[in-house]
Amino acid sequence: MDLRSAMTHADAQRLKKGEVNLGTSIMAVEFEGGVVIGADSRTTMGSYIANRVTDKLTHIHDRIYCCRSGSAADTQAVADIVAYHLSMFSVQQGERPNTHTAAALFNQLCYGNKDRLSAGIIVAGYDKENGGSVYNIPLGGGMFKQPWAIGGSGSTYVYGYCDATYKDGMNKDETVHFVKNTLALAMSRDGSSGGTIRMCVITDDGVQRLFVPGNELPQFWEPQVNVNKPAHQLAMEAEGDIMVH
Amino acid sequence: MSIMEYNGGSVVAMRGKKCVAIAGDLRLGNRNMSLAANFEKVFPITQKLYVGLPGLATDVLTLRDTFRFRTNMYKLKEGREIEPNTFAHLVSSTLYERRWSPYFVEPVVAGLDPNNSEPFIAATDLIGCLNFAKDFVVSGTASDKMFGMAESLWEPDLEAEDLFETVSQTLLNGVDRDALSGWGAVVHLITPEKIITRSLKSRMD
Amino acid sequence: MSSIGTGYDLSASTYSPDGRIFQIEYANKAVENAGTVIGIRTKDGVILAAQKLLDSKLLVSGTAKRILTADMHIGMASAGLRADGKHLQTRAREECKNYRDNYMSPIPLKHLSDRLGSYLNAYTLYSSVRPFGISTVISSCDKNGPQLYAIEPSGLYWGYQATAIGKGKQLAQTELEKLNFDELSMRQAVFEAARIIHLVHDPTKDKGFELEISWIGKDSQYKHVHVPAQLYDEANELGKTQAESGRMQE
Amino acid sequence: MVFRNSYDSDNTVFSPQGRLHQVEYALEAVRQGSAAVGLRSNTHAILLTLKRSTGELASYQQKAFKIDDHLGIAIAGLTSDARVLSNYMRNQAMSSRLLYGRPIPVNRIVSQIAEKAQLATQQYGRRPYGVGFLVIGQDQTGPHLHEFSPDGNALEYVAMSIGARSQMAKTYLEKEHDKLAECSLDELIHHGLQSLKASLQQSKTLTPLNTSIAIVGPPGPNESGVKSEGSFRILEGDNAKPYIDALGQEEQTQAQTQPTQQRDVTMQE
Amino acid sequence: MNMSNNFTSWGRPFTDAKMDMYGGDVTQRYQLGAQQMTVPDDKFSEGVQKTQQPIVTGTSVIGLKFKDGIMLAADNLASYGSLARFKDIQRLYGVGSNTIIGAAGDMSDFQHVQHQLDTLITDEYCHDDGHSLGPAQIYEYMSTLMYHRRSQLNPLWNAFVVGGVDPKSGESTLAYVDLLGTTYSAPTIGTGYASMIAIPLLRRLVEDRQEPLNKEDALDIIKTCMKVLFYRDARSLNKFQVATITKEGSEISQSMSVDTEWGFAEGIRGYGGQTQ
Amino acid sequence: MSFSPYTQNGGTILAIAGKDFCVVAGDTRQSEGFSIQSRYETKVWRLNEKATIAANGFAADCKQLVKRVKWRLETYKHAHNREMPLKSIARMVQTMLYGKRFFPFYSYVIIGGIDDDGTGAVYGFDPVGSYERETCRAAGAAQSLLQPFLDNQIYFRNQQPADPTNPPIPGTLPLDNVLAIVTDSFTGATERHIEVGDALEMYVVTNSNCDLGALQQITQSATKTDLEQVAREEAEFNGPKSCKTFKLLRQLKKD
Repeated sequence: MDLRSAMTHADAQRLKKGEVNLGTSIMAVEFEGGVVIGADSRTTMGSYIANRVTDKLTHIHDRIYCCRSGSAADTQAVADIVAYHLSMFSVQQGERPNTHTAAALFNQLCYGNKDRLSAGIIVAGYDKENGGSVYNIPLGGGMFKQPWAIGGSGSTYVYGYCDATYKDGMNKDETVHFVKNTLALAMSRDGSSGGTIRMCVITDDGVQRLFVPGNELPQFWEPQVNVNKPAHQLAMEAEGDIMVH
Repeated sequence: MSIMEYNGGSVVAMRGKKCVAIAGDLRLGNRNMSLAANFEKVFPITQKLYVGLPGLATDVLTLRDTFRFRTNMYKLKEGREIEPNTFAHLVSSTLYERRWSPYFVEPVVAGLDPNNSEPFIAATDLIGCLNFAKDFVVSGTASDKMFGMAESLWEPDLEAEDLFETVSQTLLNGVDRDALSGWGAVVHLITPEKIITRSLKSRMD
Repeated sequence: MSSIGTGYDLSASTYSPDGRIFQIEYANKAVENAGTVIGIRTKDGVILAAQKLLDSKLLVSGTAKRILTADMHIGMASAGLRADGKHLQTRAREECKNYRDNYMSPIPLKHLSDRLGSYLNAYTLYSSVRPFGISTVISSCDKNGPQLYAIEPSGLYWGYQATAIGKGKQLAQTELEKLNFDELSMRQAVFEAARIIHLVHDPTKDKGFELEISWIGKDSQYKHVHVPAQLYDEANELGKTQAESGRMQE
Repeated sequence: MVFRNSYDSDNTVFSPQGRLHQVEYALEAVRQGSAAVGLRSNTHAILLTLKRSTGELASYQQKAFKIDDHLGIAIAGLTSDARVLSNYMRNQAMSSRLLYGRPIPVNRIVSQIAEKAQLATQQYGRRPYGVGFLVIGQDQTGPHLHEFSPDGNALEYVAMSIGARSQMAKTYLEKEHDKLAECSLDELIHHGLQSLKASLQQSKTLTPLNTSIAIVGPPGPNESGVKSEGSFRILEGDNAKPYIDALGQEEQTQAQTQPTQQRDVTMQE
Repeated sequence: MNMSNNFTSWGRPFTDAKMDMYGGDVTQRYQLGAQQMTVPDDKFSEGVQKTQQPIVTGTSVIGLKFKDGIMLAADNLASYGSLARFKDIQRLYGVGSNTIIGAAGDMSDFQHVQHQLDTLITDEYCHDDGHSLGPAQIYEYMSTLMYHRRSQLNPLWNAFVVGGVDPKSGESTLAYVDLLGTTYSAPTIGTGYASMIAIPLLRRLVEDRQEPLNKEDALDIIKTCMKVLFYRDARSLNKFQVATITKEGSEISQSMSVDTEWGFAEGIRGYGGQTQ
Repeated sequence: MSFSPYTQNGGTILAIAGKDFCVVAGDTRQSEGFSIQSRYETKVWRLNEKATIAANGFAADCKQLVKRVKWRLETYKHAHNREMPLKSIARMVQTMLYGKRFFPFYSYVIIGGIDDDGTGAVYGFDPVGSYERETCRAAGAAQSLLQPFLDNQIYFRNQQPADPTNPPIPGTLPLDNVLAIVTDSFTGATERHIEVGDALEMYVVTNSNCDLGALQQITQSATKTDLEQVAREEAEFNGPKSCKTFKLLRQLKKD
């Protein structure tokens, strides 16, 4: 019996039958001197968790990563092509590509194949010219440069939190904290997100991996379960009635 | 209606003690309409090897000719008759060549090993997935009915005549409950000494 | 009664020349012949007690209860025609159920009294039916605290601190009026109720009887139940001796 | 009749004393029926009925009926009313099994017909039922005996009798009632037959033809083929004979050739 | 997502059962199905809403038989599509003192069923005659209710697990009933995802077990199953309650969670050749 | 997402009539899709001393149908003070099935038992009430596997009689043969059909002349088979002339 509701996220609606879905929470935030990216680790087929420890932080180049959402197959294919182009680029140019270059490549591929792909990608990286930068390439293939970006099905639940919390000029630790909290909140509300939090801090010095196990996620307010008392009985008690049973 | 059921027809093969039997019905139809009662679907490959080809009639004939061509080529190159096991793999690879536009035939192979007269039977699906069985294989539109029959009637180490009876009963009773098979049958009983081919009468409805 | 045989007393839909409806008064007669029922409202619960007169010694003890339950939190005891009492319980059960279905909460006793009052009243309006031959005491304890009502055959109902109906009504009421309801605990009220029922029973005139006591309130986890066997036995014994000594003094 | 006055014409009228004469007359119809006796021990509940025959050539009128595997009744009064009510009971009993998968509790099915009967005592245009039942059955709480009467009452008894001359039977039962709980099935039947015999007119006797015995509870020593849980069964003729013989009646043969002449049911005349 | 609404039909076998003795598909031959039904067409019929799909949903319920009775478990989540909407929902419910039901599926329908059962139990209470409805009776009632609703084409969109021990006979009942009125009983039961993920575990740990299963071990097994369900069911929550029913009575626990293992994931990189 | 009020619960049933007995059998697996819901859920029910019913398809419909049949039989018994005869049960089931012609019970029904003259009888039904008296019938998931086998073994199809002047008559096989055929049918179906297996229940309805030796024999076979007389007390109560029903329970493969 299928107990899922009709409500499905825009990302998921583009999936083909049986396709593996990265119903996801992903995020990237700039800070002075670098960028922090993060993602949950859940991969689903329908509501089945096909992989609970996925790494959705995909290496594109030395200082450039992307976070993938949408079809696993599509985004992997696109990421592989971009990574190939950038490695050719760096060999030919003799220098690391800018983050913008990577984003532009993603942009071309996603826009040019918008009818065929379901891919929502956040590209983030560090380059000497621009420092840390974040580009969002959502479904449809547009490219948007943002100080912070969130994506995937889980992101819809945390826009408010990000708007309320993000400040300019946060340092590295503050930024990591922000990313971690945002992802934990998204994962707790979105059935298609979950598992662990993986983050990368990308700076001039290199890429530092951070990992938050699924049993050590930040905790927020949780409602208490009232044992033995179903909702309609609670409703009665709220009126002060005496309940029997 | 699946294309596999367009012309109808069924084949069964069984292993016995130093013998194998393969039998097929004789019906050729166009969906529910019967056209002919002499459409054999079991063909000799060598002296001790037969193949049954139930399925879409045009593919049956194509495959019969393809296998004749390829086994002849084998014989020319190798200077010997193809062995049942080798032939089964030939069938498999021939079908898999058409993985994305398959022949609508699910062949059955039955024969004796020319070296030691070990009985051999095998069946594949329409894209060549091989199934080597120790007891019996069935294929065609009455396959489920024949499975039920064979599963109850077959026993190990049947002598040739007993095997003949078993395979005949399996086929006849199976096709009698299948609207798309029947109209007579042919049984080939392959023993080390000889091949016995018998025609069976059956219900013509 | 002087009106007997005048023909004005043959239907509930007929007034007598002096504006009385005799059928209702006759129905009250059925109540007055029945075993006594009392109800006591204490500060944290309500007690019902009934004198179940035994018509036959072949009856199985503990069966044919006079104190009935209409919902988890509603008790009721009728005096009069037993079958009419049963009928009213069925109606009360429906009222309680409908209220829960509509409002997802237990019915307040005042509301139930009103509904049952209207129901009884409807049976006093037409010649095609007769009035109920019962008075009924109903008890409850909910967010509005302990409540006690009594409904008469006419459909009139009143709320009470304590009340009695049936044969021993007068004597019982006199006894009830002596109680200090501000102090009385549920447990004490059980003993008082037992004493009064025993007291109103005249062993020389009446048939044998069985005492029944129920309660609802704090001590019963706000469910309407017959009191626990041990408490019942204590109260019954003590009530019997107190009543006997009471009669001796008279 | 004592009250032959205007207060007894229909059941929507109380008498000045608060009585319902129509209902009381309905009870009288029950008393016109032939007698039935019911008894209950800790393990069994039984019914004994005295069947009437309208003449030498007529068969005996059945008085005991099965309602469900665990439940049966004996009737006294208007047979046609009994039919209506017993059909209702059978439906209720089957519904209980269908909806809850449980045999209907005995007290509840009796309450249900009692409620129907009560309605017939309160409305114009319906007469009260003219039949009384003794109901036996067993459920979660053991074996039970109930009396249903047309006034809408349903009470549980350790022993009870209804029908013609049932007062004599009752007198016997009242004398013996405290012994019944511990009785074996055979003893219980013996008490029942004694009690039923007490209700007979002089010159009448109990015979295997005019007596039937209905039982719920585990099989007795003389019974075979009874489910171990002891479903409702009726013993008549040869099956009832050993119990009746045990009573040691002399006039047995005579009674067999002379069935009683009364009709089973008579309305108020 | 464009998938069949019935997840048990994914990759269903083509069964002969579907074919009648003449080789036709009976569901088509006799037009078995909703669209065939004649809906009473009055002025109000378009205002009548029947449950077409579940909205606020709970995921699996599991149950097992152990030595002294029955143990059930269900998590505290009610989802709204993929949104983890309510995290404090109790999906286990006591019916009388000897039966507990666990509900998967639509939570509004579940509340309706709770109300029906409350009424039933109150009716029973009012009879005040020493009779009570045991688990087997509750199960029969729920089967009838669910089948009746499916026959009206107005199903209660749930799968229920009914567990209980009859206080008199000591006999334990563990049974299933769903929106189609399909019923069965078994020593281990799981609804929805649990029927695929937890049942293999339960069958191995409970049914294949030689020695009797005590309460403590039963709880461990329940926890193992809830852990695996949490790992693999995207509509689950690591917060659940456990109901235990024995001859002595029934009890629903406080919410609990299980320890989960994630450490091994730290070293995993990318999806293929990635190492950084 | 439209609601479909049906599902299929797998399993298979069959019945074979003999001269003085009838065997009605079914496996006990209940499944939905690839999930085995229960390994012991019965598909065969005794109705009365002479009739046993098997129903297979959508389990909820089957159970409901049997409930209704039992209700009708009980009503009949109350009204007529006797058991409904087998042929009347069959006709009644037809009207009950056809009564739901436009919202059918998705249920394949076989009724087996002893008819008015004491011979074994089988009635096979389709889901909307078409029915026929037969000597044997298979239905359910593995119908296509079993029916040809029964044609061959029970109706002697495609067999030449050893003595053509005295050909065997269908419906006269002795009980031990029939039980062996039923067992072989189900072990075969279990091998080749995923929805068949777990256990086999065989109800044997016998008239008073039937030789019951075969029943004892089978309990001593290599595979453990339990024998139980269904409603034994009732048969005793009805006396030596009454029909008896026995239930044989045998395990099948569980994979």
